[in-house]
Amino acid sequence: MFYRDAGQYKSSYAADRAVFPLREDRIGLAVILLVAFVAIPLFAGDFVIKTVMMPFLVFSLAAIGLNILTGYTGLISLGTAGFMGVGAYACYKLTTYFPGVNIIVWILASGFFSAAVGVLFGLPSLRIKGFYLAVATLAAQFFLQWCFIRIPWLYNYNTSGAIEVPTRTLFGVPITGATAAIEVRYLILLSAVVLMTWLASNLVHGRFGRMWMAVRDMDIAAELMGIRLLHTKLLAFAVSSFYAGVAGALLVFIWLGGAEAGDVFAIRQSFLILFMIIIGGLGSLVGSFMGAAFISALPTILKFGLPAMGIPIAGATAEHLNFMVIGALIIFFLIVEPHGLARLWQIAKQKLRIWPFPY
Amino acid sequence: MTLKKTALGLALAGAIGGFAAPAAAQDQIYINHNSYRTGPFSGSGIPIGDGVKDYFALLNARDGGIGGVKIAYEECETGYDTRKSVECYEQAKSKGTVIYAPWSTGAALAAIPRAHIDKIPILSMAYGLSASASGQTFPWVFNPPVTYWDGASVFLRYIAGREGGFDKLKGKTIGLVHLDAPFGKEPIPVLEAFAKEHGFNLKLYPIAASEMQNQSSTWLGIRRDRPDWIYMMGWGAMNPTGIREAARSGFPMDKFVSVWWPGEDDVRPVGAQAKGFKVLTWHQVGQTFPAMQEIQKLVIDKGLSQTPRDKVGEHIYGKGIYEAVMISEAIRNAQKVTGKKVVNGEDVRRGLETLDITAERWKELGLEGFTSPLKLSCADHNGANPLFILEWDGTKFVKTSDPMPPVRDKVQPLIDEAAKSYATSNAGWPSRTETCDKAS
Amino acid sequence: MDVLYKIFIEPFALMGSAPDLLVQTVWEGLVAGVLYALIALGFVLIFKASGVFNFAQGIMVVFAALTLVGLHEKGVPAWLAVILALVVMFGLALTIERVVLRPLVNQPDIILFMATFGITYFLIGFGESVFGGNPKVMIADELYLPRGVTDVEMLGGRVSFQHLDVAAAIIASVMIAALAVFFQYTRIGRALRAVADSHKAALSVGISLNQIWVIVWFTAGVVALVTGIMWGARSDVSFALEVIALKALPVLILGGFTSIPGAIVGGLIIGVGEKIGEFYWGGLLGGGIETWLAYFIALAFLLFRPQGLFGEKIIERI
Amino acid sequence: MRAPDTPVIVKGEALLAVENVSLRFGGVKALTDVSFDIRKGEVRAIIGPNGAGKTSMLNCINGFYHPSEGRITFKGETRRRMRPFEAARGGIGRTFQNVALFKGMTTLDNIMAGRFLKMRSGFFWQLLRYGPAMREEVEHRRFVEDIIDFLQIQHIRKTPVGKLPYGLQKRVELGRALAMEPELLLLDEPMAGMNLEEKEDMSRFILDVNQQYGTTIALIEHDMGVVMDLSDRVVVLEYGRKIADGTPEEVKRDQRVIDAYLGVAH
Repeated sequence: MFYRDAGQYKSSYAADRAVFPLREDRIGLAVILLVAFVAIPLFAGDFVIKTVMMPFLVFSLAAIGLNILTGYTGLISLGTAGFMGVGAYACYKLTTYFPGVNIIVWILASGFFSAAVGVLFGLPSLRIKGFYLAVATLAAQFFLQWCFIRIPWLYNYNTSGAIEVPTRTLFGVPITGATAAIEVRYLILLSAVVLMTWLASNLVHGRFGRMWMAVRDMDIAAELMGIRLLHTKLLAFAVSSFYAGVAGALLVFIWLGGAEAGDVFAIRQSFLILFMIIIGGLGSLVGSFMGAAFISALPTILKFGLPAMGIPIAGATAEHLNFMVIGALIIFFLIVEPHGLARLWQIAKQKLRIWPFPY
Repeated sequence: MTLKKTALGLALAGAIGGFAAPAAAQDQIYINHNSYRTGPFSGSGIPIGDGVKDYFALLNARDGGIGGVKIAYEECETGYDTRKSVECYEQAKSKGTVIYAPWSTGAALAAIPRAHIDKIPILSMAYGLSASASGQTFPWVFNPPVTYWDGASVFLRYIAGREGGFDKLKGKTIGLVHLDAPFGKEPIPVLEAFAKEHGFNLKLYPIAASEMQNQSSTWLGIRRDRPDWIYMMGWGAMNPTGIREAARSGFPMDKFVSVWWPGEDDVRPVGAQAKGFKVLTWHQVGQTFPAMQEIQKLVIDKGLSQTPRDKVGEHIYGKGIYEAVMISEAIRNAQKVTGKKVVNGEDVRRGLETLDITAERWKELGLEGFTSPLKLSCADHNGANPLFILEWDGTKFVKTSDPMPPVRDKVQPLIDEAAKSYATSNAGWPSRTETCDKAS
Repeated sequence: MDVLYKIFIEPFALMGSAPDLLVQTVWEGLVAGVLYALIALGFVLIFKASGVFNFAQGIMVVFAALTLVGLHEKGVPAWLAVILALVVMFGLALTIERVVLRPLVNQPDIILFMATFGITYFLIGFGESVFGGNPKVMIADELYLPRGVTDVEMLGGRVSFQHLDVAAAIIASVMIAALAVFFQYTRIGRALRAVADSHKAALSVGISLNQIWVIVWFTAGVVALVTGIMWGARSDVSFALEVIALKALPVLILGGFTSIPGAIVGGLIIGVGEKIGEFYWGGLLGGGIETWLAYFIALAFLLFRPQGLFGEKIIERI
Repeated sequence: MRAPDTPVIVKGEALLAVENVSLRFGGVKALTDVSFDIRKGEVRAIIGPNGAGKTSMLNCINGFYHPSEGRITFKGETRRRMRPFEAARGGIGRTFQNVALFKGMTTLDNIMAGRFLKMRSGFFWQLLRYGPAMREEVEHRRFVEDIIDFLQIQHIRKTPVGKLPYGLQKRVELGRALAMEPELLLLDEPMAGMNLEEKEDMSRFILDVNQQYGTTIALIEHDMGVVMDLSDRVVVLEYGRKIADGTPEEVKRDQRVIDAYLGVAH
């Protein structure tokens, strides 16, 4: 009734190539952006912004990065957290060497460093495929993690051994450090994620996106199409690591505001991000968001939501239950729709489009 | 359509946000305490959590709380994960906790910059940022009764005593077996400074968190280098494995000293082979203290706690008790200083700064001889208490040395310098504006 | 020059001057390698028969050992606890086949991989809530695992062999041999091999795929239990062990995902390689390089033999 | 009757020359000393029984395999170890025996992917999807729509190709190869598994491509009727050796070819 493509004709190829060809989708997006940009900072409390929204956004960005590599190009990586760490440390070094330059510039620039590292560790991808490559990327993960602990230069020889986030401002308003208001940090993070999602969407809908998907679906045919495999794979590694790096810098500077890296950039995180994109939907940007919501926000909501709704389980028991519920939900969703939440969403939309008729 | 899901999550989250708001009623004092009864570090986390929880249960059961106000005590499970610790911090904050105990260095570091803004004092008992001993720079952070730097200096003082003086350390080799994380690397600057001054060699044996239970190559290296003494900075599963491997590789247990985190459970499996293993600590073990017996009687026997009866008074459990005593005494102090019954975070901060637990007070608390007196001040948030040696006699820990004070003239300058550099590297770090209360 | 000396001369000089240490290092490496190989073996069994990259193998090791120790803690005699633990592992295999594998049959590998992550999460929560999260001591004495050590004077020094390690090596070898016999000479074993070669072929000779999955997951569960007992006896039974299981991954890329001899030889190479590397060269980088060294060793092999140690050379076809 | 190894002399410039090519995998010889040429504008068929090395021959031509011996000259240029993407850049297009489409992508995207080499706009514009990137996208879309019209697959434009029936997949694959605007188009059994009607359609497309676009075509096909109708010249392989080369009529009469197809023991 409300969601129809009837009567919406495309008069040009440009309009047909648009990312959101349907008017309803565009309206929906606008509403969501409005809620995210206006309603949440106004009405959601610190707790929700800090523990639900911010991690959701950070991990969505990292998931988009990994999705470019795994979902679009078909290369499984288990080094995402390591690349995120590279971004965080690069940003820290840059902003301490050049405190005059705005921190936002450095957060975005830190992506280039992780991109370079990503390309380096992407080199074996030409010879190694599938799960073998996934395991090979673990080398990157463990090696980088070791570097973060073992090279004191990276954390400026702090006695705490961690990144200590200095206060930096934008137009006189503090945006990082302890004095930055949580709403301001949230808005910065949200803007960065929206901007980078838009860019990623452009990229995957254009010729590079086709190039990646071609390599993913049939690398031999792609090569016979004139696509150079190594270039394609390395570009995917670079772009993916760029996103991971920026996500890492945002994680430390905007969300956590200082952290011990051995912990937040650990192997477990790499796995979690991979699982976000699988459960969300490989090769789908929307799926990256859904997966991040599922894997990152759901545990928090379960942990704090259940007791709040009057189901009194405390401490360790809640944690155990939480683990079991999430495990069961993962299996449940995979059985219901192995192609991820994004596909589920698509099917729902399709149903809505032809409603009230069954098909 | 990208974020439609978010909108839904948002509605849910909004609901939670609503619930997470002040749960603290007017007639109680709310404490939200991090714990980790799950995950790879649960071996250390469980007894600590039990100790703290049982002590507050005792206060509520025996005295009806503190100064007539009930303590609402809640644990927040972190699994030793920074991400979850942040959630716990936000929850603790929104529910109006009067103190925050992070129980992980990462969580402490994430919370420290927020403390003065959220007006929640942070208590990291003998861990966390060593520099936070400086109350001038960190009015909201407390790390009593001793820092890792103090600990390392006491270790050196002890072995110097055994070897016959600091000058006898010349040419000796001292090994540091440490978790390869900021926590484990903490004592390195102190050990290095002493090594330079007294001419001993310092050998480092880092153990990555993922290799905690796979230490054989480290101990081979120790067999090769034959250090005269070993100091261990371990945590969680690293401790029992380290002690086992030491026994396996034939390292003389008598020369093996650990920082204060291993408990009986870590040593017991090695049994007699671990005889002579030493832990540097600041409090006694055992069930003979009246307070411990009261916990058994009034809390455990009444079914208010799941703690196994025989675990009461064990080493790490005792750490939980010690922390709970500090918190409750700080609350009591705060009530005295402010005249209020129900105190808030800001009051507890003042209570901590005027904390003065004398030997008599320890006796009143039913813990005579448990530990040395603790006195904090506005400038000193640590106390730098003396440490002594607990030695494993094959079945239990026995105190085998007198309390030894840290080498303050070496450690204090390091703390001051670290505090200063923290303030400069965190541009915009505020200078102290909090007024200082007279100790009562 | 100093660096070159430290890389190329000093370690070898040390090997020569203290051959007992070299022997000891190799021995420790072999023991660790056997245990890595056992974990890898669990992976290989499952991957061969069902094409599932079983992320849950690590947690199965912990879960199996935890069940054993937890039951014993609750007053069950050791021998009965072993049997009950085996029963639990069988139940687990049955449940996984019913609840996870059957509905997901014919899905892409990565989906099944993801499903095993769901299993991991579930087992962590389940295991901790039943038996508690605190580390437990393996009931080594009750299982008649030997304690003590034999010191052998040799090569101008002392090499010590822990009886436990010797036992671990023997038990692992016996188990691998038993598995080999099982695969080679039993009807079920032949069926398993048929499945590994081709699912269709297996179906055509009238073997139920579902039964085979149960058997394979159960076998992997048994391997996990043995691994858990061995490693638990060396350190403790705790959830930190799960991380150790990741060490099986470089073994897998080295040995190949489908090769049982590959898992064993790969395990030994990785075990010895990383101990030697850490012991003789680790100091150059400040130590603690074991975390990534294994992966680099495997990667180096892989660049020259992309098909793994025992894999066939792949000819790509279109 | 000509001896099999003597090249047929017909006028027209050679686009591709295969000289004494052998290919070995370990001990197995897939091709032995094969020589032939493909002239500009012709339809050249490669036939032979199963396992004769026909696909291996195509794989050598577009650089997927490297001949163990011999050389392949394309447009007068001999490359020792040509890589597949270099072949594509040189203007060799290809379809596959077992359809090798990009299964997760739509028909439109598959064919657009074929335009990859013709698209030039840089990374920056691609990021913004604006300016040159968008202009290029629309311009190539037009070209692709022409191919879609030509192959009559308008109705499946936005369907993921994995969901299409086999016959249509073959057609999409041809479209993708055409999008490359190749000078030489290698078709590996374009009509395998098709019914008569589909075969007729496909034959017409192939002839149209050859005539309208002037594309040179090398074709592997089992259906002798189709081969005889479509091709100008035929080369016959058996056990990796060339056994005949010539016009369809000549080849049809060749005793060795008849033996090979009837399965006479050697």
